Amino acid sequence: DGAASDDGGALNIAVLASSSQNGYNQAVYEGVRKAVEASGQDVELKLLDGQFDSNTQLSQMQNVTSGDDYDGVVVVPNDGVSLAAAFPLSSDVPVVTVLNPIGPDIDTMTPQVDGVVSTVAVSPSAAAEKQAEGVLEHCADIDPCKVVELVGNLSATLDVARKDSYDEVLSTAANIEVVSAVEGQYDRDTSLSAISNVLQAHPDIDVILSNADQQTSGAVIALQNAGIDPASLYLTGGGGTEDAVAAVRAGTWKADYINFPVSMGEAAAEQLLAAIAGEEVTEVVDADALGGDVEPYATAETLATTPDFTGEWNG
Amino acid sequence: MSADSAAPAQSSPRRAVLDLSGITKRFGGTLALDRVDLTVTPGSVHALVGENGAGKSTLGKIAAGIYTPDAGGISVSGRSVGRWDTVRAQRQGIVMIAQELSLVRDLTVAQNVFLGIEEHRAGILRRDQRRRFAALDEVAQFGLDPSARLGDLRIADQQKVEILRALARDAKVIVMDEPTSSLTAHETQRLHEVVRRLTAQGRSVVYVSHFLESVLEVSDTVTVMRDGRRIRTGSARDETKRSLVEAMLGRELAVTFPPRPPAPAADVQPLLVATDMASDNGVRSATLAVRPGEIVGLLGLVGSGRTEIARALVGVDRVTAGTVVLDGQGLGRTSPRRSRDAGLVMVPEDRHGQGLVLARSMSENMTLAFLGRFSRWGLVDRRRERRRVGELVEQLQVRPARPELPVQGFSGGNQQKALLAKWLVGEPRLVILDEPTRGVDVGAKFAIYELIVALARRGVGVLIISSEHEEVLGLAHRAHLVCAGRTFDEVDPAHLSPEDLLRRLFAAQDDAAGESADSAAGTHDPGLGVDVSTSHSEELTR
Amino acid sequence: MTITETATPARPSPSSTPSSGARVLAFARDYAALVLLVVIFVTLSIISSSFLSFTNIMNILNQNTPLAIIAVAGTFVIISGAFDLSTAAMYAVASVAVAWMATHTDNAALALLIAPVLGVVMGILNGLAVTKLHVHSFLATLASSLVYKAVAVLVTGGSLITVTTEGFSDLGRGRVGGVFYAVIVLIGIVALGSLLLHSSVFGRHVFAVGGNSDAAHLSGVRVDSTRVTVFALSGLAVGIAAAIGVSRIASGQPQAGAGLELQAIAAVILGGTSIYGGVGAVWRSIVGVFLIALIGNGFDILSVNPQMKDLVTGVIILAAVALAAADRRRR
Amino acid sequence: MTITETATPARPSPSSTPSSGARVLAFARDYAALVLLVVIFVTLSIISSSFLSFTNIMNILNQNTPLAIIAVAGTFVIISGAFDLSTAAMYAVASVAVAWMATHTDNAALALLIAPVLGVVMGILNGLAVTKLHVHSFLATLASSLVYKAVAVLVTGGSLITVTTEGFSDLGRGRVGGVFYAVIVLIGIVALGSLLLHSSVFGRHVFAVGGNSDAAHLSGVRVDSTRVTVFALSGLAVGIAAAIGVSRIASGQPQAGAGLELQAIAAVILGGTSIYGGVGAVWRSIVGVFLIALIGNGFDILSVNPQMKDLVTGVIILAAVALAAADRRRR
Ligand SMILES: Nc1ncnc2c1ncn2[C@@H]1O[C@H](COP(=O)(O)OP(=O)(O)OP(=O)(O)O)[C@@H](O)[C@H]1O
Ligand SMILES: Nc1ncnc2c1ncn2[C@@H]1O[C@H](COP(=O)(O)OP(=O)(O)OP(=O)(O)O)[C@@H](O)[C@H]1O
Ligand SMILES: [Mg+2]
Ligand SMILES: [Mg+2]
Repeated sequence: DGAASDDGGALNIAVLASSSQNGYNQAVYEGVRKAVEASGQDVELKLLDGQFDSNTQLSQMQNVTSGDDYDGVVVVPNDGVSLAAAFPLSSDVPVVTVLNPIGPDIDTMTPQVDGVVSTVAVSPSAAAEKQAEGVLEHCADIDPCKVVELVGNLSATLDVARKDSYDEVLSTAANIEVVSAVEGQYDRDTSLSAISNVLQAHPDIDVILSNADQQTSGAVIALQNAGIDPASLYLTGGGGTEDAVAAVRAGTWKADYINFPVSMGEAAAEQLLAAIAGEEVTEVVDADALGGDVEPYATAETLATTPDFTGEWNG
Repeated sequence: MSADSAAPAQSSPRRAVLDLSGITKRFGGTLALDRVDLTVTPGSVHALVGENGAGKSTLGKIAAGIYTPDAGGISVSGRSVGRWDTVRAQRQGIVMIAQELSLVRDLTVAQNVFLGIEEHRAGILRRDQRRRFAALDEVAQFGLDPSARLGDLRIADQQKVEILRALARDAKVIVMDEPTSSLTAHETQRLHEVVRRLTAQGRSVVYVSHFLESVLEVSDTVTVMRDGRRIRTGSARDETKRSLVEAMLGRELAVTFPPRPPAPAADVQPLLVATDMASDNGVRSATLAVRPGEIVGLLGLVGSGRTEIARALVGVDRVTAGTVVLDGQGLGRTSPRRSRDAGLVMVPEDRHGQGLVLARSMSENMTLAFLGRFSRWGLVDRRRERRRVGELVEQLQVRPARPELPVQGFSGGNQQKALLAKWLVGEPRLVILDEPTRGVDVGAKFAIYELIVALARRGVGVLIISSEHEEVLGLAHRAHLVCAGRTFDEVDPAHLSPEDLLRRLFAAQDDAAGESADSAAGTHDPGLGVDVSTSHSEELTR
Repeated sequence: MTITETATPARPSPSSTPSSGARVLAFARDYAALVLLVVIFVTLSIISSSFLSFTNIMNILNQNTPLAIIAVAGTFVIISGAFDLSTAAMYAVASVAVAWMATHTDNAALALLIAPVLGVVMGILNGLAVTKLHVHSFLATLASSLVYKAVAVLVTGGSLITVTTEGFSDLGRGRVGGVFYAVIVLIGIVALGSLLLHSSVFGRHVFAVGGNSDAAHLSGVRVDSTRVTVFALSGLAVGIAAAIGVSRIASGQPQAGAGLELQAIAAVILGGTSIYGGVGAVWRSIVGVFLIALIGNGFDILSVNPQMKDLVTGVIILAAVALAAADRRRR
Repeated sequence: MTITETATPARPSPSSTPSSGARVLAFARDYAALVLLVVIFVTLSIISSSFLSFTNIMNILNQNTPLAIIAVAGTFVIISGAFDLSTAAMYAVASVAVAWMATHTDNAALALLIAPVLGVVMGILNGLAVTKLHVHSFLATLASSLVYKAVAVLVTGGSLITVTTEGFSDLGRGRVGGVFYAVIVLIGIVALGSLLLHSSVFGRHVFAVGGNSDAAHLSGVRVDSTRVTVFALSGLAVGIAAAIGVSRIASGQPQAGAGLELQAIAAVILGGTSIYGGVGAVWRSIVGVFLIALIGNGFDILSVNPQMKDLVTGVIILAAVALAAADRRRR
């Protein structure tokens, strides 16, 4: 289909999800839809499923940018480094990337390849450092302060980068002892088992530092099973799911690193529409700033200032 | 099963217990059955004879609900059946002993026999299978160990399990498809006694066999089939072996052995010499020699170790002691591959288990062992292959003559021919034939005899094993007697009667049993455990 | 009356007067996984002071209850000569359905009950696909798992359903006298499964169908309905496992159970049940499950680099297998 | 030999008169996947104007090249009666190794060449595990895949290696006359694979080993070395596929290839190669790969909810299978 011509002026936008079966991606898509509706323009959205596979997503990127079928692309890269292989694109279709930058460096937000007009993200290392700094603060008066790192998947680049950041920050404090690092696989059940096991060897831990809310939820159950009050530990997660926001407000978790996937989708769509229209585009949209008054590195105190915020997604 | 339970309760004894009419069955392009009728009356033995591929097994399988006919009707005790499958057939009292053994190897003998008719309480098995098995064995007197794992039994014993399984079902009609193909003459007699006992109870037997003497001995009625059609049905009393052969083949055939080729002179260097050979699979001491152009037999009772000697000679089993010399050269560590390359091949007795790749075409099967002769630079020369296979198909009268079809679709006898052809393709120098005519019809049997003789004439050495002792006696120049994994004597087949032979074999077996009782304190010895509890002399004098 | 064939020389019987070394080998072969389980258990008891405690053992049991329940039914499937590659997908569907029901009816018991019911339905569908379409279960359940997984995704739109229903977590987290309910359920299922497989007519038929389906058919065993029942059992087990799993984490999502299918099959085979069908036992699968579980537990309590876990697991599986193959010439 | 059989009555001629309906059914049964492939191809051509274009077709071919290459070798494995569940893990190792070599030597050709070499080595190890340990390939390759995967993770520490070496991406992205090099490689491999399987002595041996390994052994076929060779071929194919894949995305990581192993097996069986071994063809696997690929492409070019894709794929697989089973009473 010829894009603009055939559809009587409608814009065609492809949304390349890293997986369409995943709550985070669904939230981003919802944000894109919201922004498109808000713009009042006639836009057709097409969601493509990257199946958490770099090659699949690379093909999809090549497909949607090879003809003149699409006027713009929003992508949630499964792996921004591999996806760089699609650039330069064979046409000058603008691409906005969400969550991860596209290019060899996962911590550089300014566009690294030609064709990416805007990046809506935060540096994973920076976010992980901020999370770890919260632990430093909590541990200031505890010696030794026993920390368990509960990381997603240690055969995945991003999670390895996160763990490296955790270790780097935590190693600056002599009183902090990382007693164990286990994989949570972004899964409650896996995390429940892993933390249950760790508690056998280290029943006296002070901190569970997790990069994902699912994992922290699992850890909470493990603590409860072991007869430990989760609120007596420093628990933190990442994602800003509804469950996590509620847990931080309730004091069960001490902190959470909040993401705003719907707002990120909105921002991405706005930037893309601007680019298509030839208007000025913000090259780097700081995803942490999209929560408005909501502080992304949330604690019960910071959340108290925004009582209406419940989280943008659940998954 | 009790003797008085199943007397058929119909008014007229002549009414059919099983009636098949106008049965037609097609497999792809082959018309296996063409409007065949079969009527089985209560308390009778109805034999089916016909050459390989005539459709006997197919007809039996249709009666037992294994195949569904394309056309035709089945009625049991006068009532036409609707949907027909094995479960329904068994419920109506029709069971089958299939030609190809079909048993569960990892279950025990008793579990196999009672499979599908287990006694239970609320779905939980009852534990008194032994009693039930003993009651069954009372009838058949096969003396099998009910708790032995089926896969550990020799083929002949497995065939007995098949028979017991059918008997256990309390059937009105038992279709026996080649039930004696692995049994000795002696065991065949026992089976016939069982058959007579069954008919005396009013049960019926459909008896499929290529052993025409057996057929004439045991059956009341004979139906002759040819090419999927019924040729004639008549009283067994009116038939002779000759008349049956003529009806089956549509021509006359002198059912004897072809003349033996001249024996090689005694000073001819033997091709193969085994001296005191023992193997890891039960051969204790085998000594034998085969010269070029000589047909040598191995004679023994079932389980005497003939097959195991053959397996050791070609390197399937490992030789653990003694020597095997081929062409004056010690073979060292052999494998079937090395033996084959040296011109020594074996046609195994178990054609499904070890002989054929059932899913592949007959042609591929025939050339598998000697593919090197049909290939260049690792690629198969299809033209040459097709030509050679065509010759063999012609020579062995394979039906249908379509070697491109998967071998599993061929009738039992034709599969056996393919198996023979597979080893003849390569023009070996010494062939070991283990039960080469199992399941083969009289016509083809004669063809195989001629083939064996022709091989010998060409200077090929032949070592033949057959449980039909007459075959060995009729073909071989010399024969070795085998018992308990040992060769213990050499005989001149031309001057030995089957009865004398049996007597000597049984005597030797009793000796072996006594000997091992002396040598081992327990009931088993490590090489060939022998149960010494019973002796055979009583058996022989009965 | 004489028993005639007893004097035929028996084949070297496997258990006849072997040397003691050979007996050890034969034992190792038959009980390879069990031997390794014991070795690892003892090793962990020695090198970690936290391993051998009631709570840790209870933890290990509890954590692996869902997998173990699925493996018990998986034993039937594999003995019957089939594979069920759809267990993970059925688990996902059951999880999502339970969570959805719980949030919509606020009735914990009702919600949890839907899992086994749905499991049986999906299992029967698998069984029918295998028997009616005459397709190997590997492909049939691979295809059905795509369908089931998609259903789970479509029901939730891909996101997670958090359950807050009163009493919902009792099944997964509750205990009596320190023993988790789930573990008691597991013990019951193992006992029932063993009885069914090894002492019932149905179990006998499962062995026969897997050992030689033609022979079973010829013997009048209803091969197809045995097969369907086996798949239904697998679905039932998955449903129970999902109910426990969802109850424990109080949330359902379509990714739940990912990877379970291969883990369950691996545990069953590792225990020594034959992938060719016809041979196996329920206890073997339990050994297989906990052999792998101990390795995972060891890594967690010893604080070893978790990246090494797969390597060690793989090597130990190969060791179990090599042990089982010791002394065996041919398969 | 001289028995002449003059009086034989005429036999039904071999190809005698099946009805034309039966012939259609028989065709559908033997070529079910192909029939569906054509149906989907035609349907997509009609309902989407973007489908039937050179670039789209080329894209589909190019995208599925790695999977198709693996499936070609997988055909040999499955026909020989085995499974290779380690293809994904071997792919990961090869990917990581290529990327590592490229960044350390800065020599693109050398780096890419290491993938097939490593693949063959890993394949041979698989083959040895299967033949020497007498373990079913399902379990052996499941275990070896854990080991291989762990090696890939340990080599990189879990992170990704980006390659910037000059010319490194030519293999994966280059084309001649609009046709990707990778597609040309695939065509070559399909041709060679077909020749090897269907016309060579080795191919015959593969069929025989899968059909009846005892009969093959007795026929003098080197059963074990045939098996090892088959696994080596699988490793080789994975290596080539990985070289293409890594070259395309210019980076290697241990998660590369995840899921490939089941996709490849599914494609092979879907095409109609028997999971029981002994029966199959290379072209069938190619049909299987592209049948699934077309469904994926259709979803991408049509505006359909991608969450439906798995559902549709599952249903189409079952349809193919049902078509193949039409007219078949017993397996
Ligand atoms: N399952 C099958 N598939 C294809 N063709 C078959 C099948 N079963 C039998 N046939 C064909 O049907 C015909 C009759 O075979 P059948 O097995 O009934 O012969 P038979 O009389 O029992 O021969 P034999 O004495 O060799 O056992 C043969 O031509 C055979 O090739
Ligand atoms: N435990 C076993 N190990 C290896 N092969 C076996 C075993 N049991 C049986 N076989 C094989 O099964 C086939 C049937 O053996 P069986 O003992 O029935 O031989 P037979 O023909 O009755 O007697 P004979 O030994 O005199 O030839 C043979 O090929 C035999 O080697
Ligand atoms: Mg027959
Ligand atoms: Mg024999």
